[in-house]
Amino acid sequence: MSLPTNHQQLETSLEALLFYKGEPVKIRDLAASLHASESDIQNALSSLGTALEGRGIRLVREGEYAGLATAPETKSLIDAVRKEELEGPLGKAGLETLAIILYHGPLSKTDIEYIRGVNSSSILRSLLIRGLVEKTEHPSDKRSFLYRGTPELPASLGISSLSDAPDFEKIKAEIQNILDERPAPTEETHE
Amino acid sequence: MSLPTNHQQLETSLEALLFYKGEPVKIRDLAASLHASESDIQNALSSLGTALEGRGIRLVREGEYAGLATAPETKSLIDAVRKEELEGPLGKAGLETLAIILYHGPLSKTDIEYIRGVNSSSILRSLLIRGLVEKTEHPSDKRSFLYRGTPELPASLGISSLSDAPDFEKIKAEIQNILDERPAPTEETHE
Amino acid sequence: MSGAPFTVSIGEVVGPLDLILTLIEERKMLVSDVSLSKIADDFIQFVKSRDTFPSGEAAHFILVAATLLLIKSRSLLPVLSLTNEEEGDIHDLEKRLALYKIFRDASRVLGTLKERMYFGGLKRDTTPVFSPGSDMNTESLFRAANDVLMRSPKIEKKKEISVKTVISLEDMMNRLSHRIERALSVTFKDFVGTPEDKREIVVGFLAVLELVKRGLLLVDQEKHYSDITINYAGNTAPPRYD
Repeated sequence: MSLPTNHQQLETSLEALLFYKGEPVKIRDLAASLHASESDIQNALSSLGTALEGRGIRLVREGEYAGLATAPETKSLIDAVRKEELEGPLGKAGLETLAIILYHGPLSKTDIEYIRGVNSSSILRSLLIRGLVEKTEHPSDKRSFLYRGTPELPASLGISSLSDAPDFEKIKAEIQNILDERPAPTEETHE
Repeated sequence: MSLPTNHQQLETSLEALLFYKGEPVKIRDLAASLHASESDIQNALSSLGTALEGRGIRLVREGEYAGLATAPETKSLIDAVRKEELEGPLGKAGLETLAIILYHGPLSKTDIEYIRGVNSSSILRSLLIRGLVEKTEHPSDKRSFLYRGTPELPASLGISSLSDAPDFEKIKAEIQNILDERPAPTEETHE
Repeated sequence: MSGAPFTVSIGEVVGPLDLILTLIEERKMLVSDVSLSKIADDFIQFVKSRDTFPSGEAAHFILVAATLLLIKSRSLLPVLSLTNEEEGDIHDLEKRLALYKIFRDASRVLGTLKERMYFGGLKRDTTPVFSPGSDMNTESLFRAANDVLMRSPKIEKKKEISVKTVISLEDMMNRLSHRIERALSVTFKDFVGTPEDKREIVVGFLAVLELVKRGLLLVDQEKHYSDITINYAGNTAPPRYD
C-alpha cells in the first residue's frame, strides 16, 4: 500500500520521535509535537504498527500511550545483555565518573565532561542502569539534570555518608577549583 | 535462551539489541551477545540497513561499530523535544580540526598542529567532550595517542557512515596527492 | 610598510595559515609565490596589530611571517640565492598551505550540514538495579578522583606554558638599526652572528630587506652566495669590514 507523501512523512516522524523518546508517549503529546490531529496520529500509529510486524522493534499501544519496545520474542536475549551490563567491574572510566559524582555531586553532565575532558554519556548511562547514580532535576534549569549518588551508594562502599570518603573536603575543593577556573563558554547557545 | 536460527531471526534480534543499547555497539560485542560470527552480523546489518531505508529509524555503521539512530531529516523535530542542553556551533577552529580528523584520521596531535599551524590542545579537548573525536593508542608508540572520529560522529553530521561525508573519496585522494608529490613533513616540535 | 595601513577586517583568525588564505582570498588570487609575496606585509601588519596571542601562538605567526618575507625578498631580489634550508622552509610552507586549504574548504562544507541523527541515548526501558562493581571501593574511587585531578585542564595549561620563544620581528629590526647607526656598514654574516636558531638568520635577513625598502639601508652582494654588505643609506663611502 503506498500512502500519500504526507502520511508517509508523518509515519517517519512518528517512528523517529518514539525511537528517540524510548518510553511510552501520550497520543496527545505526539499530536502536539508533530503538529497533527489525534486522529491522524491514530492512523499513522496503525500504519506504523503494521510496518513493524515481525521486526525487532514493535509498536506498543496502551490506552492513551504509544511507544516502541523490543520484540517480545527477544526478551531472553535482552535480559541476558542487561545482566551482563550489571555485572563486572566498572573499569577506569566508570570509576572516574563515579568518583567525580561521589566527591562533587550533584553536578551536571557538562561539568562532569569538562572535568574528565571526554564525553561521558555512555558511562553515565551505565552508572544509571547499575543504580549507582541517579538524575535529579536541575534547580535552576528544568531542561537539564544533575547527577548524584543513589542512597544505596555509601553503604556499598562501607561508609555511612559520602562525606566519609577519603579526603572528601580536599578533593571536593579541588574539583570546585577546576570548575571555577573554567573559561566562559564562547558561542554556547542554550536555545 | 532461544538462539536465532535463521537470517530473519538474527536480523530481528540484532534490531532489538541495537534498539535496547541506544548507542553504537561494537560488531564484536554484537556477535558475542547474539552467538553469531562477525560475518553473520555484517550480513544481518546489511540486510537491516536495507530494511530501514526510508524509515524513521536508520542504521549507522562506522568502522567496527553499528547503531540505530533517528532519520537525518527528522532533526528539527527531535531538537524540539530534546531535553538535553543544545550544543553551540563548533566554530571555525572546531570544524577545521574535525575536518582534518574526519578526512585524514587517525592522526597524532603533532600532525594536526602541523597542518593547522597552531596549538590545538584546547580545540581537541572540546571535540573530545562533545563526543565527536576520541583518542586511540598509537600503534607503534604506546605513550602517544592518535585522534579519530567516534562511532557517533557520522550521525552527528546526519550521515550513516563517514565515507558518506561530502566528497570523501575525492578529498582523501587530494590529500594523498599532496603528500606524495612533496617530501614528508619534517619533524616539527610545537611544544 | 607601503600603501594604506592594513585594516583588520578579518573575523576569527584561527591560525597563521588561515590568515594567509584569507588574505589571498580577499585579493581574489590563487596560492602562488606571487600572491604570497603580495600578502606578506599585510600578514605582518596583522601580527603586529594583535596585542594578545594565546600563549605560544605568536611564535607560530612570526615563523610563518619570516618565511613569507623570504618569499617576498626572493621576488624583489632575483639575484638572491637562498640556502637549502631556506628553500626547504618555503617548500614546507607551500605544502602545508596546500594541505591546509583542503581541510579549510572541507570544514566550510561540514559547517553547512544541517541534518543530524540521534541515538536513543539514556532513556531506554531500564529500571535501575543496584549493582556495584567488583572494583568499586573507597580506595579505588579515591585513586580515580586523583587521576582525574591530575589530568585536569588547570594542570594541562601549566604544561603548555613552556613554549619556545622566538625573537620578534620588531626586536630584530631595532637591533639592526642600532648596529647600522654605530658601524655604518656591516656584512650580513657579522650582523646575524651565529645564532642557535637558524630562523634568526632568516628573520635578520628579512629585517634588512625591510629597512632597504624603507630607504634606510643599501645592500650589495658581489656574487651569488657571497656575503651581503649592508650600508647605511645616508653614507656615501662606507668603510668595509672584510
